[in-house]
Amino acid sequence: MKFDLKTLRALVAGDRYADRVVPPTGFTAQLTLFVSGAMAFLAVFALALSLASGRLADRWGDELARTATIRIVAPEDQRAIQTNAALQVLSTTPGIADARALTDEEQQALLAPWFGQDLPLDTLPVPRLIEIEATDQGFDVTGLRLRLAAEVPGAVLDDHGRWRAPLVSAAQRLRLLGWTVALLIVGAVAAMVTLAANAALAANAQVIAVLRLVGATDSYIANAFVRRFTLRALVGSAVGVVVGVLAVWLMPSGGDTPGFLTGLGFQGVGWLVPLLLPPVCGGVALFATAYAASRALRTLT
Amino acid sequence: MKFDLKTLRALVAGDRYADRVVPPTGFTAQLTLFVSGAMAFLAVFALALSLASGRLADRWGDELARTATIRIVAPEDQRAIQTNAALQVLSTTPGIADARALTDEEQQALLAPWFGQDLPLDTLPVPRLIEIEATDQGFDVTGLRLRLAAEVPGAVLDDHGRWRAPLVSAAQRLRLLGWTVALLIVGAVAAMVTLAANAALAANAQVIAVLRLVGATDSYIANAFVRRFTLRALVGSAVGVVVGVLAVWLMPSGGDTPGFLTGLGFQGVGWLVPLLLPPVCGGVALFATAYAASRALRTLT
Amino acid sequence: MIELENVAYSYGGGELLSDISVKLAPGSFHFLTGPSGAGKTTLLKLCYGALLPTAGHVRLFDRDVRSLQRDDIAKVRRRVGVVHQDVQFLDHLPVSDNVALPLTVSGRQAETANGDLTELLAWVGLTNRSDAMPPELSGGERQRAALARAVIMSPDVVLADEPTGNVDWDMSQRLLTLLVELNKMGKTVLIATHDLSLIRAAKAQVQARVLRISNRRVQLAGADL
Amino acid sequence: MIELENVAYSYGGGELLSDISVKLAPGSFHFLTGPSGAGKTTLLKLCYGALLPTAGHVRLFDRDVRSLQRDDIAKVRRRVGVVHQDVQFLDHLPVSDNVALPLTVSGRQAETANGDLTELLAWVGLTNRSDAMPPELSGGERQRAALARAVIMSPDVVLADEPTGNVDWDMSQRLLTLLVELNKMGKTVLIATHDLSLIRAAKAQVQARVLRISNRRVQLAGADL
Ligand SMILES: Nc1ncnc2c1ncn2[C@@H]1O[C@H](COP(=O)(O)OP(=O)(O)OP(=O)(O)O)[C@@H](O)[C@H]1O
Ligand SMILES: Nc1ncnc2c1ncn2[C@@H]1O[C@H](COP(=O)(O)OP(=O)(O)OP(=O)(O)O)[C@@H](O)[C@H]1O
Ligand SMILES: [Mg+2]
Ligand SMILES: [Mg+2]
Repeated sequence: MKFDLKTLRALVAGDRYADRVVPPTGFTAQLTLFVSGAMAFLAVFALALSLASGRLADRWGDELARTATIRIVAPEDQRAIQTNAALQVLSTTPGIADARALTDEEQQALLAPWFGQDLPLDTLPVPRLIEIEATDQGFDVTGLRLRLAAEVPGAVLDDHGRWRAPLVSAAQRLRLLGWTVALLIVGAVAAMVTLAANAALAANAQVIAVLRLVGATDSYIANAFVRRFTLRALVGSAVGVVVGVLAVWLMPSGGDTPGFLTGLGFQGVGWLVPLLLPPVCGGVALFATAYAASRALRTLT
Repeated sequence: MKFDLKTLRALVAGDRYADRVVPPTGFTAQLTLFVSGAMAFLAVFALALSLASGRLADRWGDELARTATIRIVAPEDQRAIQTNAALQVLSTTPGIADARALTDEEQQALLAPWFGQDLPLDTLPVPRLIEIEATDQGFDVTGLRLRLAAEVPGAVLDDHGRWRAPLVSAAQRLRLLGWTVALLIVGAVAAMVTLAANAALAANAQVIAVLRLVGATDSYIANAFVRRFTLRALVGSAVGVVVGVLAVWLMPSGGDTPGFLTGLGFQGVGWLVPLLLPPVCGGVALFATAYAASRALRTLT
Repeated sequence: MIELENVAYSYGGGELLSDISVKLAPGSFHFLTGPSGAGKTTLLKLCYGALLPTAGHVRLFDRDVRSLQRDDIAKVRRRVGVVHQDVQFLDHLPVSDNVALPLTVSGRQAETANGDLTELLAWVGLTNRSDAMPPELSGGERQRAALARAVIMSPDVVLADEPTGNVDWDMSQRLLTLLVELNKMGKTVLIATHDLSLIRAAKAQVQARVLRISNRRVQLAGADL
Repeated sequence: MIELENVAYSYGGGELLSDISVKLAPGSFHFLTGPSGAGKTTLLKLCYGALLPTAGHVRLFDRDVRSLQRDDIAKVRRRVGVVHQDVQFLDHLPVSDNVALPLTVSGRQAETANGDLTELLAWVGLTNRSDAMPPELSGGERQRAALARAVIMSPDVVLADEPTGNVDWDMSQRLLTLLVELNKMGKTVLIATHDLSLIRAAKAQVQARVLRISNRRVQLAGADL
């Protein structure tokens, strides 16, 4: 089957005679609709999982960019001086994009879970925290630690990246898993539509023989099947996507609590991603059926 | 189609003549195999998600049992006395199963992320923490707060349950989602196998007519189809489960980092849960096909 | 054997057959004739329970068809060999297996009848086509295979719908001889055909009654044939 | 029109047809006869490109079949009306649509030929069955519908395989008359049949040549018919 413009136009425009000439394929039709629908539904969840873990990976990745903190443990009167000295050191360390001391309010917020909101920071020898944002190349942790030991005796370097990096890569893996599953699903739809189209073609061998006998061309016969299966995959996956998106949307969001689980939904333009599924499924069905039909028609005489 | 013992025995034992009498259904067969396989594969992931979030919900639920902490903020010399007073109060509060003060080591571990390992607890006015484990009925938070205010001036009650409960319910929802998806998948397999069986029966109307003509009984014809589709659903889902379990097993576990993402696998007897899928799919296929066949055979004369 | 009593049949529109009473006694030989579309095939289908009469009674082996369960009908069909007008086979099995199919579905092993099978295939002239697949047969070969399939169980009754429509004169005589021999063994035979020369040829060999459908009724055709 | 030159054909085993040279001139009327399994259907299939010869050349409308693209074959088939021995229809469309099918697939609207369609259905005696579905037709009705379908495009060539196998004598005369009339309009006609009386009847109406297949060859049958 050649795939030129004319064929494509005929395919889109349809031909009510050609459509009638192939019998309604009953259960195969329902099967195709159902398979596309069910798979699209599952794909929506896979995409939701993927986008959610993508967001998580991004957020954690951002936090990872602020890879490290420095704690200045020093007597009250020394604290400000040592903090400035540390900032000085950091500003001359290669690989550090930005460094700043946390304000009192920020420290209070960090410590609140342990000491309550009413922590009297000034009466406590709470260490001052400096947040370090590394460049993409990162900095030499050991080198910095040595310099600090020499120049700022009260500074302790804490390399958060150590334990956050695996989490970020885990989130990235989960995103990858989501996309893989979504891709697998599209592949499965392709395989299933091909098989269903083949089953329909095989079941309609007599119809094809009759059409051949009265002088129908291959593309005439093929288009009747291709149009049908494409339409079914399109409609089926559209319904599946709508139901899937509704299900994701209706899923209780767990209030304002932060965290991974509550984020399993779409955000912003993310809601548009599932809308790609029906055209993708339809396109996949188009080519799968065209391939199946051209092969089947070549073997039947 | 009656479903007595004889039928079932014939079904299991098979009949090489009856099997030959129905033509190999080619693409419908492959479709059934593939659908069962793909769906089983996805179901394995849904189950993995479900079991993992179930574990998470359980763990968080356990932590939730220790719903609250009390912070004793008091001058060094008062601290031990007030701590004992608070424990005294707690021991007489209804709804509290257990209460104990954290040891120095435990507090140090909790604070390490902020102050480092070398925190001199005794030189700092760090509040003493008391962990409260509530009974299932829970306790009256406001009442306890009033009593503490009266008897232990330095005690601050912190109700962790407030912000943890939604997380636990989110994990439970995720577990529910996993099971729902797994159930949906089994339902989809049932629907698809029914449709595929119907398609095969419709495509083989001539075969059925011939068999009828030469005196085959309905159950003879039905069994030939039922056996086939059951076998395919069984084999397909078995392959899907094996591949799915392998994929879950091979998924990089992200090292020893704790947290949700790294737990997306099976643990212990959890590995056996996916093994339930093939028999379930096979059973579902058995009844779906038997239903489809008995209906189709009743309409065809 | 087979008894139709005041039977009427309609496919939904007007009545195609009305008030028909026919009795096929054991060992009798009947022809059924009439113009195309008269209802020959329909009458045959009534005779083996593929259709239920819209009025009147059809008795197969002394049981009313309406009282038969689905499995009973299957059992009746094992005692009635039918040659369909539009001959159908299982296209995925070779001719020999198709011919032996009635044995297979009734649980008898095809092997036990192996001798019969070879002999039968030889009789209908399909010995060298026995391994062919049905779609590879010529029109006449299909009809002969169908006749072989109808008689392999040596059924009590043989109903044949245009069994010689696609074969040449010599072969049709041969098939007729086969049916006459079965009849001589005591089997009941009914042949629907529009081929009057076949009927004439048969009358020389066996005492056959000719039923003619015209105007929705069945009449006994006289000596005019 | 159609020309076979030293054609041989085999289905894989031995040669079924050898060294056959036949030329169907425009406007000629041929019968093809021979015993069951001789290769009549096979020869017909060679004549409309459903089979390719294993040796020799088949020329359809002056083009060698081997040089035809798939779409060319489709176009050739619109100029050749074929009645298959095992008549097949689209079972989901009524008889009238099936008869008009060649018009539909060639892009011509069935409406333009509406008058022709009604007339044609009347000629083959299917006027009151035109809304029936093909599975509801009797054997003879199917054959008549197939003949109507074969001639609706008024093709240059009509190839009919046993077109009267299932109809009574009166109807077969009627169908023969239809084919003779088409021939008189200049169409080429080839009828494969085992019914010698049909050939005899035709000879009274038209100058027909009779080809007989025997021993893998085609011979011109003489006055012995
Ligand atoms: N399933 C059906 N539904 C409706 N009408 C039917 C059905 N089957 C047959 N008929 C009609 O009933 C009439 C008798 O059909 P039947 O097949 O019995 O004829 P017949 O005598 O066998 O003819 P022929 O010699 O052509 O085979 C025909 O007009 C046919 O169209
Ligand atoms: N596809 C095929 N494969 C193998 N052999 C075939 C095939 N089609 C036909 N034959 C064999 O070729 C021979 C000729 O078949 P053909 O159909 O041409 O005969 P015919 O002359 O039309 O016979 P009839 O009068 O019985 O219709 C037969 O023996 C048949 O079994
Ligand atoms: Mg009939
Ligand atoms: Mg033939």
